[in-house]
Amino acid sequence: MVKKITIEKISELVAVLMEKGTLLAPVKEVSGHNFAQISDPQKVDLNFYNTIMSPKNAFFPHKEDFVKYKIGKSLAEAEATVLNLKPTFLFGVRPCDVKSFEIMDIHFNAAGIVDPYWRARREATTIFGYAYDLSVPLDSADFYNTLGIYAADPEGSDIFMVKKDKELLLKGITPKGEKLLGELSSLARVSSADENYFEEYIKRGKEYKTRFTCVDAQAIARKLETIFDNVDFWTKMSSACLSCGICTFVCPTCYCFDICDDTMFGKGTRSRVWDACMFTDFTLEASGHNPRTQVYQRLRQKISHKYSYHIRKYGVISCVGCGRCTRHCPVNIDIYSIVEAALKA
Amino acid sequence: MSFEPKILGIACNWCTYTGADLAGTTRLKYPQNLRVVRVMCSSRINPSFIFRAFQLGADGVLIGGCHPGDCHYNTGNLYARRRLATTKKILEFAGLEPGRLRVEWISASEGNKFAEVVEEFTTQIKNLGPQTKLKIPQ
Amino acid sequence: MSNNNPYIPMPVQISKIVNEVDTNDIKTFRFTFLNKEDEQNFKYLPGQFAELSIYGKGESPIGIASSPTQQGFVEFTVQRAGAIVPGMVTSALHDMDEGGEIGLRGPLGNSWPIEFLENKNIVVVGGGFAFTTLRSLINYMLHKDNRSRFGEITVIYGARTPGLLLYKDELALWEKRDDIKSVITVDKGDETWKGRQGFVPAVCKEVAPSPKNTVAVICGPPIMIKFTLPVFFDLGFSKDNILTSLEMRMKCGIGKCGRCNVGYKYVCSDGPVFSLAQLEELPRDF
Amino acid sequence: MTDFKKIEENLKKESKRLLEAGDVTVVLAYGKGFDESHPMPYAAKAVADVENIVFNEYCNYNMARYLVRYPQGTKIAIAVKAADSRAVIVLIQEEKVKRENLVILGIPVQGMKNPKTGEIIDSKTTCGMYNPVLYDLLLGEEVHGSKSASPYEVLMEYEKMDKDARWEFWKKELDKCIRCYACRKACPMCYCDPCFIDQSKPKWADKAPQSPGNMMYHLTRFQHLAGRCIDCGECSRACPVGIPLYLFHKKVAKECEEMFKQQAGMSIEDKPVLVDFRVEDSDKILE
Repeated sequence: MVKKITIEKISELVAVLMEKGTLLAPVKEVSGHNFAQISDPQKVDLNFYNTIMSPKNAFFPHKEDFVKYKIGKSLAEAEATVLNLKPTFLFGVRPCDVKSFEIMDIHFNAAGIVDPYWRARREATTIFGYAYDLSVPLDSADFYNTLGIYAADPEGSDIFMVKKDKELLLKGITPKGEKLLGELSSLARVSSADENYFEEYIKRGKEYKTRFTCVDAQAIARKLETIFDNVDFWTKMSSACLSCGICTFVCPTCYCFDICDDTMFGKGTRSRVWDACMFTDFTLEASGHNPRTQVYQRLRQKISHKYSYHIRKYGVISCVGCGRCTRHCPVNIDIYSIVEAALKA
Repeated sequence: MSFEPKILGIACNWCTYTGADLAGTTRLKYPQNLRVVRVMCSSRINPSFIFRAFQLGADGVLIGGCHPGDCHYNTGNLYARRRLATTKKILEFAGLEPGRLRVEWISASEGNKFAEVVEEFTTQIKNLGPQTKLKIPQ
Repeated sequence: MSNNNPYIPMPVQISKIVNEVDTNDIKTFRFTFLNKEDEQNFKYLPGQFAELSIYGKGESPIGIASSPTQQGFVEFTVQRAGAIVPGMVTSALHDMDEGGEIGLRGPLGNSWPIEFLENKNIVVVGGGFAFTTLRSLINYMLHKDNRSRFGEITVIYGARTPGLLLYKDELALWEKRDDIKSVITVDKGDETWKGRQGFVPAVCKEVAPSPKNTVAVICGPPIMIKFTLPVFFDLGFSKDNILTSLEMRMKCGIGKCGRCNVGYKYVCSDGPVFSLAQLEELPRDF
Repeated sequence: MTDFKKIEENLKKESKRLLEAGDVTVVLAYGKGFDESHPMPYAAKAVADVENIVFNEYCNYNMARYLVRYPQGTKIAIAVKAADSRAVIVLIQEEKVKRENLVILGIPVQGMKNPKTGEIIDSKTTCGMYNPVLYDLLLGEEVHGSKSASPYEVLMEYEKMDKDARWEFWKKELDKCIRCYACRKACPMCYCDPCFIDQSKPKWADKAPQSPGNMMYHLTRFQHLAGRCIDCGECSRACPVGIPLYLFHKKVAKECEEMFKQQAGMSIEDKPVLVDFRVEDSDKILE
């Protein structure tokens, strides 16, 4: 089923979704767009290229509370956080970011022990994918084609949206999406021309070419393993790296976290907080030993994790080529170039 | 109920703390709003102590050291003077009332001055009202 | 684990504290479960670890020192950390008394590969404080129900001084048994020490266990491992038959938080026990 | 306007000469990035590396940031623009590097651009100087004539604000912080290991990006940079969420200048003002 709405009236659709539950959508901030929980329908702004922070926030918030405790009280009195999630709508996610949820699902929702918070949030959420605007020039940092993702891929979305001039076309992709779309009465029916436009648009998405290099997952995984000890290579690659945490925080597939106890006035919260493998104290052991004291070791860990370890462990590259890490790196370190160089090293 | 401010005092061991003792032994009266922490020298005061104090609910911070030239460690308070002056400017630009931080040089023999300063500072903080900006809500 | 949430610890009570060494910084804590079902769910094998959890301080991953054959409690031998990095949990634990309550998350990680060890001769080599999960393994194998499943058991255990040897009572008991050969050594003895003196690698060389149908299980400080391995290679042990346990900084303990990886393996969920052959395949990132 | 091509040529020429002669083991300059408008900080360690050196209007990086990464005693050549040279001076003052181990390649430049916005970088977000203060070799013509506005002019608006409005402004800005620590990592003066915010005893703030912790981190960082910040603007440029940290640093620098009559990083004979004192300092500064 395909339906449509004029972009001017988008706030009507937004209002309906807000009534049904929680809505997370892009809003404009000073330095760019970001996903935020919407309280004012007018704030939703679909006129964006891609958000600064990735939408992983929706399932893996920067801070997730586990338990509230009181100092000096028994453990039985500690209160585990209960996620009372309303149906959640994640609105306007670019195809490459949609893909990232699948990759994160393997880690949090399938392999080994299941992460209850990720699962609960994931199950409560309906994803509205949103094709890149093919009339807008590409950002030079993007390289999602390399990962086999195209600008208008609907896979992974529950409902997929494309822009047609001043209208937004919405198509249900999964049964969950179809059902929701059926319920949204503020949307108009479409002509067959619109339907064709939608299908054409998805096809045209393949022509919207980002940087591309042929990456055979297994080959690059092996390659990175063989150059692990090539200190010269890694030193060279990391000579500019400041080892800040931007690349990991904006990344849609970075999942490292820390578990912190924050105590204040005799009570506190144990929560998980994003952490970054680029931080010096990430692997600092209580004995004082730290296996990764050098910048090159940490950058090597980051690149290898995405393009080698993750493949060995879960079979897929842990990167979707959204280009955020490159775009926001204060010193323009480009993961794509590093992978390219690694293949040649 | 009238507002009773919480004031953190950080006093140097050699002068102000002894001065506070003197104020006590000579039975001088001064407001009870002050809670004093003793440090060895005013230059030991990490500006983060002050930020933290405000975060934990202090309405004012009073810092006492030896008179310039009298520092037990010769120059400690001269460094402290510069540092704390900067801290004050930082608090001011962040939007806090600069009057919530006060630095006074009080010698071991100035029990009177100690009592007066505390009296005056407490009144000043009472006039400024509760500090709510940096304070972490309980 | 409580409520099926792997991040929430279950309550346990300290029922016994043993001060193990004369420097007072290593104690063995015995915990009993406050909830009966937690105890039933806490099924573990030697070599596994658990997160000791103190609200307000954090969590610390510690190897389980008791054997699953011992019912009704679990034991952990904990060193007070803090020489370089403040050990918030371990110091808080050391300051607690019997009757105190903490949290426990586990059991976590893999174990010594019991099936692989069955019907083989076992050489256990330990150094200093890293003897805890080895003690668990030894007690497990020595249990009357299990002893027949294993061949000869040799224990080579060393510490810097006699005062730093852990589990002194048990060591004495093992000396008396004839179904275990125990060789205890110290780097430097004192006036009361009547036993052996010498470094662990040298003692291994002297004891010279036969590699035939034998597995060596080695845990100790890096420097000991470094000099002990060549001895075992010289004796003819293959890399598959040398096992060790790794240490890394851990947080979640269940392979989610992403910090304890060595190559593509997470030490917390794929380890901590690895054979030398397995380690050889991984990058030297620990 | 600055002749960027000419400077690039000179930079390559001098780097080559220094590396060939063995006068230095590394040249800290700018290198090719993934495209023209995204150059990167670059460390040339061999003559062959020199060809990768570039210089254009997007080479904002303060290379002084990388000096402390090399062991003391390493012979280093470093390309510096105006503010960068002041950073080098502060590092020399603080004995993190020795003057005799450095070959300072000064780049006088006007018209640097922010690659994200395309705006010209001037005294609004940086110190606004064009000519390096300290150098061994100058790679271009000194810029004269175009007098830039005072770097403190931009503060006027905020100084006039009511204190409550200013508090609201800073709270809103600092609440955006995601604690990626790019500001401290991009800062040439932030070299502490560990940084106070990473300490667990005392633990100054939570790790999660929440208001109190953000406040603690930034206020303390402003304090730690008082009298040392040379206003290169790198912290704000690095910030992914666009917090105008430069405003606060400028304000602190201005106050320090007024109180102690000394600008940060102008002479290697000076000491940073907060590790220095004058007996005749007035108590007035405390009022």
